[in-house]
Amino acid sequence: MEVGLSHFLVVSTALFSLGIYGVVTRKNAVMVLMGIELILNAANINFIAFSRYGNFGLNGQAIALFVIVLAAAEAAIALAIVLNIYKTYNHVNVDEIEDLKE
Amino acid sequence: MNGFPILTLLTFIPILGMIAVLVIPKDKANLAKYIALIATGIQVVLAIVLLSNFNYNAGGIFEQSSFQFIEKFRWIHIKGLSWIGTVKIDYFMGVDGISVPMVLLTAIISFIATLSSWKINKSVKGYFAMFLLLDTGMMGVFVSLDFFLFYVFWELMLLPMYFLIGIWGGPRKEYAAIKFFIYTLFGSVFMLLVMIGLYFSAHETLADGSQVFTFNMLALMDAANYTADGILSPFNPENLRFIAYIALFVGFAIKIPMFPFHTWLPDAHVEAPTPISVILAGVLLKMGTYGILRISYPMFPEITRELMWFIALFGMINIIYGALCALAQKDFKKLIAYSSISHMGYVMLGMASLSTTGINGAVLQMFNHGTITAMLFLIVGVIYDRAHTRGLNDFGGLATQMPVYTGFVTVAFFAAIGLPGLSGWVSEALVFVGSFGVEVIRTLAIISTLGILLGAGYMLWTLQRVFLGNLNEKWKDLKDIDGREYAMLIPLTLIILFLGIYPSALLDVMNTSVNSLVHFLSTNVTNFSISGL
Amino acid sequence: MSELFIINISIAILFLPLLGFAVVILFGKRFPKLYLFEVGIITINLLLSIYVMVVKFSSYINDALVYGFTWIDFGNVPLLGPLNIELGVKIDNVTVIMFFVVNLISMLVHVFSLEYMRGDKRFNRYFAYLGIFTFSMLGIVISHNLLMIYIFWELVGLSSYLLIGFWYEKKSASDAGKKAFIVNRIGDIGFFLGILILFTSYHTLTLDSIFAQIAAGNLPFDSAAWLTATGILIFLGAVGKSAQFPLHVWLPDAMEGPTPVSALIHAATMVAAGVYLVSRIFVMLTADAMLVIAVVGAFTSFMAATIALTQNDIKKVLAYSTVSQLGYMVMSLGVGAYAFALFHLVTHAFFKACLFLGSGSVIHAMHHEQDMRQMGGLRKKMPITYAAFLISTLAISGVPLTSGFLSKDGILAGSLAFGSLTGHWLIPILGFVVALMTAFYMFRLVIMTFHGEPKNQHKFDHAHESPFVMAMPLVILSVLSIFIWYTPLPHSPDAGWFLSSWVKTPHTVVPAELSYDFMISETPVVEDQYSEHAVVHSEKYTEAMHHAHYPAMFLSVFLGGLGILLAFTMYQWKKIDPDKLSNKLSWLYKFSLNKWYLDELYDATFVNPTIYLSKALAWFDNTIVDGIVNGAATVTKFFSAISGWFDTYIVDGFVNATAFFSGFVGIAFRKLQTGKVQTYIVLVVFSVLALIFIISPF
Amino acid sequence: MELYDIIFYLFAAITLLSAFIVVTSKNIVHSAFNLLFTFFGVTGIYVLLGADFIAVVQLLVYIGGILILLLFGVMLTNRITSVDIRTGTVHIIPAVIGIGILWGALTAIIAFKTNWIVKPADSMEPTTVGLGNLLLTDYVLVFELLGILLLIALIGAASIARREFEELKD
Amino acid sequence: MDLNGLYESIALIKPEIVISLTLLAIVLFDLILSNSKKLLPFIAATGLAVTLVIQIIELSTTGYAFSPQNATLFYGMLSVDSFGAFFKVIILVSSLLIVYFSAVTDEIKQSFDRLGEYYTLIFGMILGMMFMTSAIDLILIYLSIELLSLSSYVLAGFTKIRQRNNEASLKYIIYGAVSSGMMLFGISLIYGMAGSTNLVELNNFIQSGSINLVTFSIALILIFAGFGFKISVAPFHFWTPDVYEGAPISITAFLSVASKAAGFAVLIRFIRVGFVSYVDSDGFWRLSEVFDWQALLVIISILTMTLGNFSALWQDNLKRMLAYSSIAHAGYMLLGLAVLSNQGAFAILVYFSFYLIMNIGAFFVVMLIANKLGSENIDDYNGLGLKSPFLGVALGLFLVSLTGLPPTAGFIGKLYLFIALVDAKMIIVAVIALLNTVVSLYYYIRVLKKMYLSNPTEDTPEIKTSAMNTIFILILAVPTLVFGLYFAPVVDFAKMCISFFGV
Repeated sequence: MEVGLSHFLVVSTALFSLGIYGVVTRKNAVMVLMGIELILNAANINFIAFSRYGNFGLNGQAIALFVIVLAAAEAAIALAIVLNIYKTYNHVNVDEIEDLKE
Repeated sequence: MNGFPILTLLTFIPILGMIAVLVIPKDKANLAKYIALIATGIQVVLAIVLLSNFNYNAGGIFEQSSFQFIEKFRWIHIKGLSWIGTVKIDYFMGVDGISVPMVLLTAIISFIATLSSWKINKSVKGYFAMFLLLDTGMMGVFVSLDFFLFYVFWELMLLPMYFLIGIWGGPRKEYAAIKFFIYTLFGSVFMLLVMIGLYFSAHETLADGSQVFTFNMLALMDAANYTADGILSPFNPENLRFIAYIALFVGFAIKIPMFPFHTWLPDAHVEAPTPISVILAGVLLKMGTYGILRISYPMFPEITRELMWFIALFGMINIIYGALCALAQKDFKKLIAYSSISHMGYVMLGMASLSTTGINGAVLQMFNHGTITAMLFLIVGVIYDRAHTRGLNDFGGLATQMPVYTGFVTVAFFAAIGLPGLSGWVSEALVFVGSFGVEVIRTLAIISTLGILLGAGYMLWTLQRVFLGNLNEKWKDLKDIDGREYAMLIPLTLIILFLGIYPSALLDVMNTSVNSLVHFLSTNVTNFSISGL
Repeated sequence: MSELFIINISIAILFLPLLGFAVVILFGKRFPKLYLFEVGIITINLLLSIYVMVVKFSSYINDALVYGFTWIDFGNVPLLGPLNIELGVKIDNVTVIMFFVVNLISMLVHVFSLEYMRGDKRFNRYFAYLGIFTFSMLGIVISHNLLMIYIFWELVGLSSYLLIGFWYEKKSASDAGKKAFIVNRIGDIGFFLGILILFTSYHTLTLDSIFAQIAAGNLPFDSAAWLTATGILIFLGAVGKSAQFPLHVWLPDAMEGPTPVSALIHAATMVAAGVYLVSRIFVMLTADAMLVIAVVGAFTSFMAATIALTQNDIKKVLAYSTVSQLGYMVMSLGVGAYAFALFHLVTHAFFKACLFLGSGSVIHAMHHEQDMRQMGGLRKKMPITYAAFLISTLAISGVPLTSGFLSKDGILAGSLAFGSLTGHWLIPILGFVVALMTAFYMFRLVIMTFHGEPKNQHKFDHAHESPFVMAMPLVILSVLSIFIWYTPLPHSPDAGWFLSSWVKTPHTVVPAELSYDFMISETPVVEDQYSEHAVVHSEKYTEAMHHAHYPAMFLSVFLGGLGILLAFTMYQWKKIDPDKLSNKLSWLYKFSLNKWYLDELYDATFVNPTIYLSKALAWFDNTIVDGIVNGAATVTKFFSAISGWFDTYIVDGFVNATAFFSGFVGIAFRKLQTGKVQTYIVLVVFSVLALIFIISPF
Repeated sequence: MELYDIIFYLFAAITLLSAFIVVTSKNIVHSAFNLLFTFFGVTGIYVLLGADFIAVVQLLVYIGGILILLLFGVMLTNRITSVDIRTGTVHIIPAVIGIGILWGALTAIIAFKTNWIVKPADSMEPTTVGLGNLLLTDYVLVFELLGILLLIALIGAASIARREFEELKD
Repeated sequence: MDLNGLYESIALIKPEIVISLTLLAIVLFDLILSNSKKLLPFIAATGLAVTLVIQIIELSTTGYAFSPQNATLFYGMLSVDSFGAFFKVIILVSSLLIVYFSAVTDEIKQSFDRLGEYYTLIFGMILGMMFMTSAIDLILIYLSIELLSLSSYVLAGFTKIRQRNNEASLKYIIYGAVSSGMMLFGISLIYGMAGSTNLVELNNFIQSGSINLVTFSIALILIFAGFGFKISVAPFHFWTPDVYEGAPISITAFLSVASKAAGFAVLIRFIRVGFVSYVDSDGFWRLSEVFDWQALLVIISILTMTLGNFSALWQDNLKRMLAYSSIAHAGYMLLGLAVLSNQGAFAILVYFSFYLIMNIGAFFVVMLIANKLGSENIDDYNGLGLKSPFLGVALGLFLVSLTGLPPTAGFIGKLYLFIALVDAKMIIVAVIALLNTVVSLYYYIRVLKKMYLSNPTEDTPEIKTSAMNTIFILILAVPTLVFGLYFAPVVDFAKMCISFFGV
């Protein structure tokens, strides 16, 4: 089978799902952030694949570029917050940070 | 009286009073009482002026020209766009024969309730501010002719009432207050929905010939104003008028309160302070029946006709059920509360007859129940002030200790029982005359007469338990009533006696309007049931 | 004298006692002697009523004086035309006679009470109550309008309530007052329904207008059955007020009131109002209605007589005798002997008032002892009382030369005629049996009280003849129980002015096919609605009466004599031991002594079930209705048992229209809010999935 | 099977396998290093899709920036010397079910059931010039906004990370 | 895109530019004059005021900004129209209020040293929101949402001394990142189908071509997850209570009003520009039959308001309760959108105008009380209304208005909403919404109950409000009452602002 759009889509959807899985299941906050990066990467693969196969021009790539930058910014802030959490709680286990609840 | 904004004054004098109460310094809080007394006093005077200038021959109900003391100003006017109609809300007040008795009642009861509030000493300023706000709300409901205005006033009294029960009430005041609030709000949200539905179903033609959607009650009563596809328009084959009617009715029924929506009433009454019970029973309950007469009936004549049996049925249930429940009560106030339920049943029964006698009786009963029950609650208040208990079995032989008081009690009780010569009887009798005269509800009327018997049963039993028999030693030091209490009870007694002997004094006021309403209901049914139902 | 003047005087007579009431009740506390004002007013009233009677009989004997006004005007009612409610007075012969009777007895009772009630702490109020009673009673008498009758009807109920419960410190007294009012209300509901039927059909409540419409063939709801029903319903009012079976139970209890009150209200006047009411609507009674009335009357009179046989309380005996006599009157109306009913009403008023006042005198003398078994031999100590009492007893027993003989004989003759004409023989039979029993128990009363030896020596020693103000009314009343005031011929009441010129049977307005044929006169009716009708009994009935007259007279005299003899045999001469007899007929005796167990029966069937029902309903209201409306508070409570926290929430004032729902939903929602962000995301994932499956067009 | 395909499968396998390890490995450091491979695999995919510039940026930013940042994060939030830097897992069952369904649905629908617009691709050319033009014309607003976003992120991150002794002393 | 186009475009975004400049000014000021931090609020307020003035002057300006070079249609990144302007006014007004709010809050005062960062981030939020209200390109939408989010992530945890701030921040960012990740994935799918991220093109695409509805739906639902996160509607609301409770109260208030407004603006515009094929004469939006927006919105809004109200019933923390209340209000407002008509959108505008004043008012009073009390717990409010009458009455008024009882502004908001619903004959939905209103009464009234019906304890503070605070409260309270009685100006204003540029 010749590699086509759907192959890339299989990869991206799998990556997307794995990302969410990572976010949901990992206790460590840094690991959660890794999951988020996977999600963004999945979306980026989509943009670039669609842009390539649909011949939509470079827009998709430009968007991917923005997303990468954004991911970096987000990661920076997120890590800062995680560090802060670590300072306060001495651990970064997301599931144990649950003082705010019903 | 031309141009003198008497209705506005009647409605907003209490608000002025409220502002005055709010600005007086804290250490002169007692001044609030006098301000409230003056405000309500002015109201009484204005109400009497209103009555004396009232033209008895103008029907009102559905035509603006025969309403009196009309004040109609543009309040909200938002020009429309292509997709949104012009929003026009008028400040529209006016009275006819049905509202004048209610205005009078509100003024009198408010004044007397102010007197009865004299011993309030917890946050006096707050109390009277709330009280006067409540007064405005009540008065406003009875004089509004614009549905929107009506609704605003209707809701306006919820909050003051909540606080008045909740802050100055008895041990379970919070429960009672919230229950009152929730129930009433529950009812009024349906009213809101119906109001909006009606708004979209009828046009009013303005002076410049343009047609706009309207909250004008009188416009909503005219079948010709309804659009072809309005959701509550009789011309729309898929209209929802039936459901709307029931929703609206439930909204009013909760206020009456009609079985099975009545359970807030005993709680509210028991917990409320005396003056608030007086207001509640004297005026607030009337809003429900007034609303039905003013809004449900003329706007939905065909469904009213269809459902009259059910209205009468619920009236009957109220009468019998309330009376039976009253029979079992051990708390004086609760007993009166249930008796209120029973007595409001007569109003419903009378209204359901859709006949002149019946509706006259119903409106008169509204007034009479207002005065009589107010008096009953004052009576309970008098004894509660002194003995700090309301248990019917805690007393006995008070007639010996407090003979004058017992005299007033006897008048009030027998008025409630429906003794001829006192006002309650006239209205009850008219209600029965009216309802018996209509074949569909005749059976219900006959069953309802049991209420007369049961009423005598619980009232006399109460009289016996509390006032007759040997004096309980515990109450040897109870004082008979004092001057202030005389001032509260004597006017009510006189009204009860006067209307018992000469009911025409009030019946003549309302009769033309009632006839007009009956006429409207009998002729407009066909206009309103063009299609659909 | 112009008609208007007479009417005005009559209205003044009506309102003067009300004035007395108002003045005494309002200022009685400040002026302890104010009762004299009331006594004065009632005396003036009596004089005025005598004056009115004289004028009426001399100038307007055949005319009714009518005055009416619109009370409530409904204007031009849609679909109906003009509608109003009128009130009005009608002064006819019966009215003025009743005026006289009521005022006379009222005045005598006032006077009697001056002594009898002396020292009571609510002396003034007592007289005030008498005043309002007199007012209400006169109101019934003068009304020309069913609604107005009903108004005063209820007002006498009120005054009766107040007076029975006058000594309200006694629970039995306040109980009795309550019972009287409520039992009367049952009858009043019937009366009221009758009024409703009439108003609905005729849009008027003025009697003559109603009669005119019926006469014109205009039946209520176009149905003969409704006409009958109307008659019976209005009669139901009379059943209550005149203590007819099954609503008679209040009257014996009403004896808890002061004895003069019993004399005035519960013997002479108020209880007769029922009879008066039936006489007012007599012309619209159908045959069926009349039969019902006759049967009820006969049965009541029989039942009450049987109970009276065994009672030991002097006032109870008199009370049952009153019930029995009222039954007579009702029966009399039922059998068509209209005039005799009214005649008996008047004669009975005098002798029964005398009997009650006499018993009051005795009770007063015996220091409020009412048990006859404690009395005896009083005739020596109280000769005047004894004499008056004896005359009245003879009258009630129907001994010739007394008024009672005249009226009772007429009633019995009427019933006999009715029996012969219709075949309902049971009614006259009951009538005669009652005559026997009446004589027996009345003499039992007299013998036990006045004859023989004193049973309670101590009380006997302190007994004394009553003072003048008490004795005088007794004498006047006993004198009025002699035949001479009513007829010159002691054997023929028809010869008397009362029956020959004052009171005449009106012509029935009921359509011929609904009425007994003997009620229809062959002579044409004078079409003037305000005039007094001529005697309109058909020749047939007159003839039957005529035939029945002598047999009835002899039979009644014989039976009366037999009764008296029996009483003397048992109680005076002690030839038959009553105790043995009662032991022998133990169940009968107990049945009678316990008043046929009717009170118990009513308690078991009506009163208690109502109380239980009300309690059940109150419970239902508190728990179920409130519960359902509150969103199944019970379920919420169940919930609260699971979680105490929940409970505090509810107690905290949070039971509300959706407590259960909101509790459930709230908890469900709150369970989701775990505080773990990853849980949230899992939920979001599931939500997205759910939304995809819901919204996407698969 | 052409070379292109083989390379694709290779990169796809690297990406997904390493990503799988990232989200399942108990050891955080393993995860972090596998993330490197994931990013690398994605880079390869970008190259296959003709996005040369993006691929480079991916390398620079993700591997050179974000990954290092994350590793710092790992280091700073774990006392490597004393504690086993392992992490637990939560919500395994609901996650497997929910995300399994999601994955299945997405893959089935997006990858196989949808007829995407596929036009004959142009030959692969360098994209840098084109992207540069695009960024300063069509996407100039986004570009500028992104600048502000980065400024905000900078300030925000700094603001958070700054130790506030005075504040903590309270 | 030639330079002329660029200049024209820049001329269309004057308010945004002023905001950006103010942002820079704050950064610079903070760096250079770090000892005069007290002046920062004034700079911020001045910037906002200037922007507001410009915005009001520019109110009727319309046009597309930043059109792509190869555009066959005349469209762009931004659609500048009065609808966006309305929301910008809402955002600016609430920002102004929040600036004062922040100046009074103890929480922020304690972080005085970082005030520069605080205002910078606030302006980051504002800028993000401003672009959200007018963006018509999905990528710009995504980016401006991210700008808003990133700023708010930091602000939610701004006062680090409190543990709950950190927690709020962490939850917020994880939740937000996943949501925006989903949204991005959805956007990528849309891009794959339409070949563009521009909403106008999307609309054309929908009108023209065959389309795989299932994929399209999945994409839209994923995108909606992003919007839903922003306007915090169920089931994407889970972060809201925790973050609202944890964040500094000024930020909570800001999030609950401005950020929500921006979210609504962008969602409305997304549907309006992307999916409406034409608007009929009665103002109803006729949507292309590709996605059942109405069903989705109705389900979501009913779920949201029910959840919000029923959960709020059980809250003891006033901030948390107000969080749930804001969820419920989002549900009501979403109903306005669910109507899919000008009426409905108009109702949302009206609702927002009133929601702005009453919600910020409520938060402000809660903040003042918390300043004194150190707690937002309702149990500490015993008899507070009796001891501090002014604050009590004010809070009571705001809460009553939030309930929607006449004669307060909240009632008018609800009224217009129900008018729209009834007009669209969505009666059942209206009934559910009304019943929800009744439920909401419980928890609002519960505060009043505590304040007035309970007796004051010794701990109940007597709070003196400074003159400024009094004025501030009056500025919010008086309109709450006055607009309840005379609402024509607001409604007229909203009516003027309901024209969308484009389709």
